Amino acid sequence: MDRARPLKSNAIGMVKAEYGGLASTLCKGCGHNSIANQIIQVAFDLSLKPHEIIKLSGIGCSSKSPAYFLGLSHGFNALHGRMPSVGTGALMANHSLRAIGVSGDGDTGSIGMGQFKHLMRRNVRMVYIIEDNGVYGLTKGQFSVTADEGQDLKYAGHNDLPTIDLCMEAIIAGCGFVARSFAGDAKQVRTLLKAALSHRGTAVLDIISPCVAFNNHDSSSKSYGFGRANVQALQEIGYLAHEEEITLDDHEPGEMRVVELHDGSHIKLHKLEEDFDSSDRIVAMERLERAREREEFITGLIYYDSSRPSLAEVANLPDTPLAALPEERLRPSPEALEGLLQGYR
Amino acid sequence: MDRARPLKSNAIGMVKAEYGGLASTLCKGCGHNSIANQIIQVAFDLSLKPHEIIKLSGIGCSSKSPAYFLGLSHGFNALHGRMPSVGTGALMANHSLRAIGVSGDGDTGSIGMGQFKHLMRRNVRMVYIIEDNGVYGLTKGQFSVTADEGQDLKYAGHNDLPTIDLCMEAIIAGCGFVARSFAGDAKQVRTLLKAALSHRGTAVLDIISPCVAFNNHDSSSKSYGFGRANVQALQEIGYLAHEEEITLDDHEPGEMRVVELHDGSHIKLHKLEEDFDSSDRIVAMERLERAREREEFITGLIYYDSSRPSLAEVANLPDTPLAALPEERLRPSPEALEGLLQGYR
Amino acid sequence: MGVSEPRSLPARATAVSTVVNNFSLMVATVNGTGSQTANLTLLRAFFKMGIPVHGKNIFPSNIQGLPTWYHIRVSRDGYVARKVPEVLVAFNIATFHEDVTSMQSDSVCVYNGDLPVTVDRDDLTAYALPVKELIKDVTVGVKLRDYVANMVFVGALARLLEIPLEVIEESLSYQFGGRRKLIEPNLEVVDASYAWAAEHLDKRDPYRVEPMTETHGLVLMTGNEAGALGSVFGGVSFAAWYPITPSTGFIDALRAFLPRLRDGEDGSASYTVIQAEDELAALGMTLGAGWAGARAVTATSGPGVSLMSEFAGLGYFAEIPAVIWDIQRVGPSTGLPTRTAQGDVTFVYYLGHGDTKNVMLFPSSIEECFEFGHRAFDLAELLQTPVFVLSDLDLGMNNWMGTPFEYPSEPMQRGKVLSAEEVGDSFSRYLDVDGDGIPYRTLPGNSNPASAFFARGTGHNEQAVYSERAEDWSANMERLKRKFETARLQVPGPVLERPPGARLGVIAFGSTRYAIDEALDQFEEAVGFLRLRALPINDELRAFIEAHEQVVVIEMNRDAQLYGILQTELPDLGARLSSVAYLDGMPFTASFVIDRLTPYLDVEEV
Amino acid sequence: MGVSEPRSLPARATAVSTVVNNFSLMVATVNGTGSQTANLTLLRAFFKMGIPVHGKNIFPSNIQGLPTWYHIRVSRDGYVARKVPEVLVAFNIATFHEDVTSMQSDSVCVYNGDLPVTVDRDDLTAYALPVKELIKDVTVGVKLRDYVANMVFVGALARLLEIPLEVIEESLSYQFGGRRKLIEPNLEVVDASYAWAAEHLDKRDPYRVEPMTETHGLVLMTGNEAGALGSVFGGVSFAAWYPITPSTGFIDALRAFLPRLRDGEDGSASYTVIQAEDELAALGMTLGAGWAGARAVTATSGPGVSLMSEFAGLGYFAEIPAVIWDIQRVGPSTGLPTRTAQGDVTFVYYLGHGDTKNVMLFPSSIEECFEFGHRAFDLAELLQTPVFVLSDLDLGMNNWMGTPFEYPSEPMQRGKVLSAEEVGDSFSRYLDVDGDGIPYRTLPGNSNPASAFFARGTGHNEQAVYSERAEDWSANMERLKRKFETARLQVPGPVLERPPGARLGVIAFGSTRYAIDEALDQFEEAVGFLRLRALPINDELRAFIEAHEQVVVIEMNRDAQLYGILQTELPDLGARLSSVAYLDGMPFTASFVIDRLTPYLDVEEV
Ligand SMILES: Cc1ncc(C[n+]2csc(CCOP(=O)(O)OP(=O)(O)O)c2C)c(N)n1
Ligand SMILES: Cc1ncc(C[n+]2csc(CCOP(=O)(O)OP(=O)(O)O)c2C)c(N)n1
Ligand code: SF4
Ligand code: SF4
Ligand SMILES: [Mg+2]
Ligand SMILES: [Mg+2]
Repeated sequence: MDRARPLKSNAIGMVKAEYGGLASTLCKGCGHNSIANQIIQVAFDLSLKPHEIIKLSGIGCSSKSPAYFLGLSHGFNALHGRMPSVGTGALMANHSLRAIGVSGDGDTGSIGMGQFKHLMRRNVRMVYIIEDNGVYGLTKGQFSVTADEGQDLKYAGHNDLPTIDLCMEAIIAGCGFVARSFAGDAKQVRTLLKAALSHRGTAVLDIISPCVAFNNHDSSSKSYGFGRANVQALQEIGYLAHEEEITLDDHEPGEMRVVELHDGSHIKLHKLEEDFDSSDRIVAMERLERAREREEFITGLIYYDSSRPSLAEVANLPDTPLAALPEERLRPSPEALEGLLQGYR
Repeated sequence: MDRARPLKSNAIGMVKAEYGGLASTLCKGCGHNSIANQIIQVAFDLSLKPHEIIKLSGIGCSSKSPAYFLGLSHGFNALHGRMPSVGTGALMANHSLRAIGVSGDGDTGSIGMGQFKHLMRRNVRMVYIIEDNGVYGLTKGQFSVTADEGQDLKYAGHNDLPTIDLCMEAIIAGCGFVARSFAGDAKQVRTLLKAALSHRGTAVLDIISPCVAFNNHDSSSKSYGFGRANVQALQEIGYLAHEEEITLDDHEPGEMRVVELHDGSHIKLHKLEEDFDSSDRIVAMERLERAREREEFITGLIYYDSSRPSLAEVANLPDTPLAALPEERLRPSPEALEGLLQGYR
Repeated sequence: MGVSEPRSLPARATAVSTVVNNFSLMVATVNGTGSQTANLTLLRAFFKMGIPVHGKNIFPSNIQGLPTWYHIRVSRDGYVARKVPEVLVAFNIATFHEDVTSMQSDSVCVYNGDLPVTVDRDDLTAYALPVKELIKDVTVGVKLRDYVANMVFVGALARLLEIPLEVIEESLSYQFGGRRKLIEPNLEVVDASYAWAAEHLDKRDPYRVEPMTETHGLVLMTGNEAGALGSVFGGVSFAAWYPITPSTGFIDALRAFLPRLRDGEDGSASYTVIQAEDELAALGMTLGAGWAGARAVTATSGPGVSLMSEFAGLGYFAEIPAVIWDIQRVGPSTGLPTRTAQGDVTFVYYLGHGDTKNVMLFPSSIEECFEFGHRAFDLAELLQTPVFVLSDLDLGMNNWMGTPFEYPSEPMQRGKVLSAEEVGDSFSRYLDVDGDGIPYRTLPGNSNPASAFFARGTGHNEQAVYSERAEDWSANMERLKRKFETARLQVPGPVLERPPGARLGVIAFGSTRYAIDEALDQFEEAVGFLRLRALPINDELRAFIEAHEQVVVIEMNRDAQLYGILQTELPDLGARLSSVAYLDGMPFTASFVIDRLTPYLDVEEV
Repeated sequence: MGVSEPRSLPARATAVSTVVNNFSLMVATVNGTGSQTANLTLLRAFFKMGIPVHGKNIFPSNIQGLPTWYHIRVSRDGYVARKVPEVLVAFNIATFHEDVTSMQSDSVCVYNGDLPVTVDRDDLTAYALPVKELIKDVTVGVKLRDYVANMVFVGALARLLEIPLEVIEESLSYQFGGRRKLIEPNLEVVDASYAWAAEHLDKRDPYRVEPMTETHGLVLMTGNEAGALGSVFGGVSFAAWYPITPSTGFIDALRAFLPRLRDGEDGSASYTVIQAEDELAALGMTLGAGWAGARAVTATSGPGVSLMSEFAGLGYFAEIPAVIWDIQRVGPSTGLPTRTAQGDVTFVYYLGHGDTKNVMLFPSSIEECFEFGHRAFDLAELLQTPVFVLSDLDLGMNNWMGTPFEYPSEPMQRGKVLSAEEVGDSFSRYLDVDGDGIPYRTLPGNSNPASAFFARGTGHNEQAVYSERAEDWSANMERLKRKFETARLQVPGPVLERPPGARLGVIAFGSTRYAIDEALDQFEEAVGFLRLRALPINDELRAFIEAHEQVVVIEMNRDAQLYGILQTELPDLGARLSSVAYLDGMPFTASFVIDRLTPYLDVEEV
C-alpha cells in the first residue's frame, strides 16, 4: 500500500482518489488488493485519462479487482478464462483504447490456457496481469496449474502435477513483453506496469500475489514469506516518462541498458545478473528453465521484443476507431449495390 | 506406402491386412494416408493385439484416419479439439489399454490448445500423433497455428501470425517423449511410432503431413517438396524390441546412445548433430528455437525423459482396470453405510 | 420424508403466549469469522433434542468479510421451508439496521451490545450481549478470539431458549470431531455467556424449546454429501470435475467418502477423481470413461452446463453412459453463484444442438439425493445416455433431516454390455435388437475381434460406420426416439404427495416441495400435489392433470420452464395448466406459495 | 419472391408428349473432379434463358473422391423445391447402379459410355456418351483433362435439351470470370460433344427447354453470399469466426465483398475479420466488439452454437448487441456436416443456462438473407441483445433466384447509445427509463466520467454494480422480460403466404417454404400458409391459428421444435396445432408435403 498523497493532483489535474474504485471485498491482506493499489498509483502517476482505458477480467477473486480501481473507466468482467477473446474484440473495435486486464492463474492457465496462448500469438495491445497465487481462491483453494509440484494443502490435498510457467508459455506463443513480479514488491510492480502500458502489443505481468486464505504458508512458493525470503530480481528497473531526461547514473556501461518503448518513454535496466539479456529469446527461456529446476523466484523484465506489430497494426484500420465510424463509411452506396448485383445476373 | 507382405504372419499369427481398416476417403497423396499405413505396418511388426489398443481422434481429415487402420480395435472419434479429455477418461477407466491418438494441427493447436497442454501436463499414457499440414484440410484450407508466418495461400490469403511450435508446447507442458517427423520419411515414422508405443507416458509425434489439396506448394514448409529438400534428421534412430540383442555397430562411442524404454525395449540413437542431446530439456528447447529462427526442418527424437510417472501410476489404481472391477469392489457393504450414517446422527 | 407429511394440528394454532419448538431464527454475521461453527452447533443441538429442524446458509460470493445470514427453522410440525424469522441474532454491524428493520413486530433481537448501535424499535424484545466482556478471559490466542466470540450468542440463546448445556456440548464436540483442544475454549465462552444471561437477562419473549423424539434415528446431512454417498454406493469409479459453487461440495464429499469406503485391502483405489482444466474437459473425461466401461460422474453448475453442451450432444448421439450432477444456482450467465434456483430445466432437457433430448432426475431430499446417486448410474448404463441430476444450492449445500438411507435393494444394472463370448461372430453397435431402442455395446479390451467399433458423433449406420445416407440418419434418430420412450418407463415416476384434490392440483419438483407442502396444509380445500422426479414424463403425470380442473405448476425460475415442457408434451391438456414461476435467489416460503395459490382457490368461491 | 407465387396452371397438367421447361435433372459425379463447374454452367444457362431454375448440391463431407449429386430443377412455373429427377446424368461408376435404379420409369439417363456398365432398364431412355473419344483431342494438359471431361455431358445436354450453344458459352464465361484460357478448352469439349450428339443421338425423350422471360432482372446467388452482402450494407465492422461447414461460405463472401465495397479512399479497412481459435473465442470477440460499439457478427453451425452457449447467456444478461448466423446442418453432435436441417430452433431459443431467451430470425430466401443481413444489426443494437439468424445449408450454400435486393430504406438504427453530452451527470446502465425494458448504454471511450460502468455476467443493480439482493435480481430479470416483449413487436412479423384457408392452415419457416408452396398448389381445398420470420412470436401468429380449425406446423427436424415452442407460448391454442416434423438431411419435396398433409384434408371428407 502506498503513502497517501492527500489532494496532490497530477498533470491532468486529477487526484489519486479519482483513480480508485469501490471498496474491495477481497480478504484483508490478499495480494490482489496491493496490486489494485499499484494500478491506482500508476494511473495517477502517468496521468492516464480514465476514458481512454478499459478494464478487463475473467472470473475469480483476481478478476473481481477491476471493480476496485479506475472506477471512471469502462470495464468488462467477462467469463471464466475468456477475457482474451472479449478483449480482442473490444480493442479491435476501438484501437484507441488502452486495456488493463486482470486475470488469475486458474483463469489464465487452466480454463483459459487456449485463449491466453492465442492472445499472445495475436499480440493484441493490452496489459495482461496474472495475479498468481497457485490456487483457485474464489472456489476455496483448489490447486491451479502454477501450484508447486508435490505441494500439500489442507483442503486441496497433494499436487502430483508439474508447475506450468506462464511466462514461458507467453514467450513461446509470441509475446514481446513478459515480466514476473511479486505483490510484495510494490515498487517493481509499479515500474513494470508503467513500462507495460507503454508497450504496443500484449504485455504479460505474472505477479505472484499471495492468497492469504488458502496458500500463504511459508513452504509455498506463492506465499509472502517465501517471496520475501527468495525474491531475486534480474534487474533494477527504472521507468522514464518522455519528458524525464535519461541519466545513466554511475554504473559500468555493461551493467546498464536503456530501452526505448513504443510510446517514446524509456526503461533503465540495471543488470543484477551478469549474463542475462532480456532481449534474447533463448536466454530468457533458458533462464526461466533454470529457475524452474533450481526453484528460484526470479522477477523483473524477462523478455522484451518490440519488433512484432500488434493485431490492430496488421489489420490496416482507419485512424477513427471502427466503433466510431459514421454511417457513410459503414454503408456503401445504392450504386455499389446495383453494381455488385450485376455480377449475379 | 510399404512393400506388401502377402500373407506373411507375425508373432501372434496375424497378417498385415488384419491391421487394416476401411478404405480411405482422404485425397490421393494426402500425407495422412501414408501415416495410417505406417501405423498398420508398425502394429503388424510389433504383433500388437488389436483389442489391447484403442484409437482416438478429434475432428478433421487427420482425425478421420483411425477409421482406416486397426479395424479390429475399438476407437472413439471425439469432438474437434477434445481428444485429450476423452482419451484421459478412457485410459483411466482402463489403464491396461494402449492408445494411438490421431489429431491435426488445427485440432491440436487451435481449438484444442488447452486440452493438449493439460494432457501433456497429466502425462496420460498415449501416443499423440499430430498430422501437421499447416492448414484446416477438412474445411478447405484455412491457416492453422502451424502455418508459416507470412505465408500466402490462394484461398486462405495472407498469414500475419507467428508459427506455433507444437513440440515446444509439449516439452514445456511436461511431455517426456517429443519427436518430429515427416510423412515422407516412412522409416523414421515407423521407428518413432514403435518407440512411442513403448513409452509409458504421453508421446507426441508431430509429423509434417502434406495437404496435397491446399498446402503443398514447394514454398510451404508443410509440402512434400520442401520436406524432401530440407528434412534434417537429428539422429539416425533404430528400434530394438526386447528380444533383439543390442549391437553397437561401428560408431564412435560418443556418437551412439542406447536408451532403454519403459517396456524394456531400446532405441539406438546415432547422433547426426554433434552437440545435440535429446535428454537435456534446455538443449532440446534451444534446438527447436534455433530451428525456428533458421527455418530448419529438424526431425527425430527431440526430447526424451522417462522419469515422470504417468497419470495412472500416480492414481494408485488396482491391477484390474476400473472398468472391469466387480460389484463387490464397487459397492461397499450395508454395514459400511450404517457405520457412515452413524456420523450424521 | 416422514417428518414432512401433512400434520393434524395446523401450525398457526400454535401461536400462544409461550411458543414451543416453533420458530425461525436468523443469525446475521460476517463470513469468514467462524460463525458457521456457532450456527451449526445450534442446528445440531436442536436436532439432538429431537426437534425437527433445518438450516439455510445465505452467504455471499466471496471468501471473507461480507454479510452472511443463517436461517434455522425449528418446527415441532416438521416444517423445514424458509420462514420469516421470529428471532434475530444481530452480530453484523454492516447489516444491523437492515436486519432489525426486516423483523416483524413482537419478534426477538439478540445482538452484540458492543456494537455502536441501538435497537430503535419498541415492538421488539431486544437482548444486548456484552461480547468483549464475555470473551476477555477465555484462554485462546488473539487469532481465535474472534471465532469464539460467536459462541456468546450460542450460550445466551441456550439460556433464553432453554437448550440444555450438555446438548450444546455434545453438538460442539460433533462440530469439532471430538477434538477437546478446540471444544474447550468454545465451551468456556458458551458457559460464561449462559451464566451471564441467566443472571442478567429476564426472559421477555415466548420462544422456547422442549425435547421431542421426532428426529431420533434420523440423519442430518447436506444434499451434496448424500448425492456423493449415493454415488459411492452406486459404484462410481471415475469422477472428473472443475470447481464451481455450489457443486464443489459434491466432489469434496466424494473425495472424503471414497478413501474411507472404497480402498481395497491392498490399499489400491477402486476409483479415480480428476480435477479437469474446465467443464468441457470434465465431461469429455467422463464420457471417455463411460465409453470404456467405468461408472463415471461429473458435477457442475449453470456455467459449466453451458460449456458441456457440445459433449452432452455427443453423449446423447454416440450413446454413452454418464452422470452429470447440476447443482443449480441463479443464472443466466455467472449470475448469483451463492443463491439457489431451478433455472436449468429447459436448457438441460434440450442440451446440445440438433434434436438432442436428455434424461433428467429431480431429487428433493437427501434420501433422494442418495437414491438417485446410485440409480443414476443404473439408468445411464441401461439407457446408454448421459443422465442429468438436477439438484440445487439449497438442497445441495444446506443440512436436511432424513431417514437413514436405504441400501440399494437391487444389484447394479450394467445394461446391455456384451462379453467376448456373447458377441459371437457379428456385432452391430446400433442395431435395435430388442425393439426398445436400446442397442448393445461392447467395451474396449473385449478380445472378440467382432466387438470392435468406432464410436463417433457423426452420422452412422448400425455398424457405427460413417454414413450420409438419408435413411440411415432417420432410422437411427427414430430409434433414439424409441429409446427415449423406453426411458419414460424406466426413470423414477412422480410421487403423489397428496391425492387428487377437489378441483385444484399442484405439480412441482425438487426442493420447493417443503414450502408447498406447508402451504397446502393451510388450505381448507384439499389440493392435490404431484411431485415430478424425472424427465421425460410418463402417464402418471397425465392422469394427475386429468383428475383436476386446474393444475398449477410451481417452480423456482422466471420463465416457467417445466410448465413450458409440459405444454409441449401434453398439448391437449395445455388449457388446464397454470404457472407459478418466480426466482429471486431465496428459497420459497409457505406464505409465498399461499399468496400465489389463493387466487386459484378463490376462483371457486366466485 | 415473385416467381414462387401460386400458378394458374398446375404443374401436373404439363406431362405431355413433349415437356417444356419442366423437369428435374440430377448429375451424379465424383467430388473434387471439377464437375461443379459443369453443373453451375448448366444452371446459369437455364437462368440466362429466362427459365426459373434452382440447383442443389448434395455433396459428401470430404474433399475429393466421393460421390456427389447435383440437382437442377427447371420449372416454368417457378417451382424451386427438390423434385425426384426425370433426367439423370450418370458419370460416377461408384453409384451408377444405385442412381439408375433410383429413377422412375420413363425417365432419361445420360451416362459415360466408357464406364464398364450397362443401363439394365428398358423403361428408361438411355444415351451413352463416348467421353474419352470426345476429349482426346482437346488442347489441355493431362491434369485438366479430367476436369474438362465433365463438359461432355454439358455439350450433349445442350443438344438434347436444346440449350443454345451461345448461352452455354456465356455461362462458361461467367463461371470462369471471362478468363479465355480457361473457357476455350471447356468450350472446345462442349462443341465437340454437342456436334457428336447432333450426329449420333436421336432424341427419344420429351424433355426440352425454351427461352422465357421469367428470370430477367433477377439475380442468382447463394444465401450465404446474400447474408454477407446484407451485413456489408448493414455496416458490419467486426467479424470473428471459426471455420465450419456450411457457414464458412458466409465469411468467405464477407471477405470477398468487404475489400471491394468498404475500403476507404486512403485504402484503410472500415472493418476487420478475425479467424478465431474456436467458437467460444469467436463469440467472445464478437461480444467484446459489440460492447465497444462495433457492428459485430459471427457465423457458425450446430457444434459452434453449442460451444457458444456460455457466451450467449452473457450476451443476453449483460445486454450486448451481436449477430450470430447459424447456418444449420444436421445434428445432434457433429452429425452430417454437409446435409441441411432446421434442427437448432429450440436449442438456440433457450441458449444459455438459467432463464435465457434469444431473439431469432428465419430467412427463407436470398432476399431475406440480404434484408436480415442488415436488419439483424439494427435489432441487435435496438434491443441490446445477441440476435441469431437461423439459415440452413440448403439456403446458404445453394444458388437461388431472387429479385435484386432493396437498398436499406431506413438509416442504421444504432439504439439507445448516449454520448458524453447526453449522459449528463448521472447514468444508470440498467435503468428502464422508457418502460420498454431497454436501458441506455454508453461506449468505452466516452469522455463523460459518469458514463463508465463495469459490464458483468454476475447479478447487478441498475448501476451495473454487483448485487446479491433478491429484489435487484428479480427486478432486473423482470425488465429483461419486458424487453423481450418489446422484441415481439420489433422483429420481422410473419408473412401470410396464403390467406386463411377453409379449415386447414400451415405454419412454417425458412427454406421449406418452396416445397410447401408447391404442395399447396396441388390441393383443391384452400389451405392457409403463414410463414414465421422470427422469434419471439407476436399476435399475428395467434390470429392466423385462431382463423383455422387446425394448423399444421411443418419443419425439418425430428422433435417438432417450433411446434413445441408454439405450444409453450400459446397453450390455449395447443389443441388446434398439429405437427409435421421430419429430418433426413435432404430438402423437402412437394410430394413429401402432400403426403403428410393429405390426411388432414381427408379428415373433412369423412
Ligand atoms: C465456467 C466456470 N467454471 C467455474 C467457475 C467457478 N470459478 C470461479 S473463480 C474460479 C477459479 C479462480 O481461480 P483464479 O483464476 O486463480 O483466481 P483467484 O480466485 O485465485 O484470484 C472458478 C473455478 C466459473 N465461475 N465459471
Ligand atoms: C466445434 C467445431 N468447430 C468447427 C468444426 C469444423 N471443422 C472440422 S475439421 C476442422 C479443422 C481440421 O483441421 P486439422 O485439425 O488441421 O485437420 P486436417 O483436416 O488439416 O487434417 C474444422 C474447423 C467442427 N467440426 N467442430
Ligand atoms: S481467497 Fe485468496 S485470492 Fe481470494 S480474496 Fe481471499 S486471499 Fe485473495
Ligand atoms: S484436404 Fe488435405 S488433409 Fe484433407 S484429405 Fe485432402 S489432402 Fe489430406
Ligand atoms: Mg489463483
Ligand atoms: Mg491440418
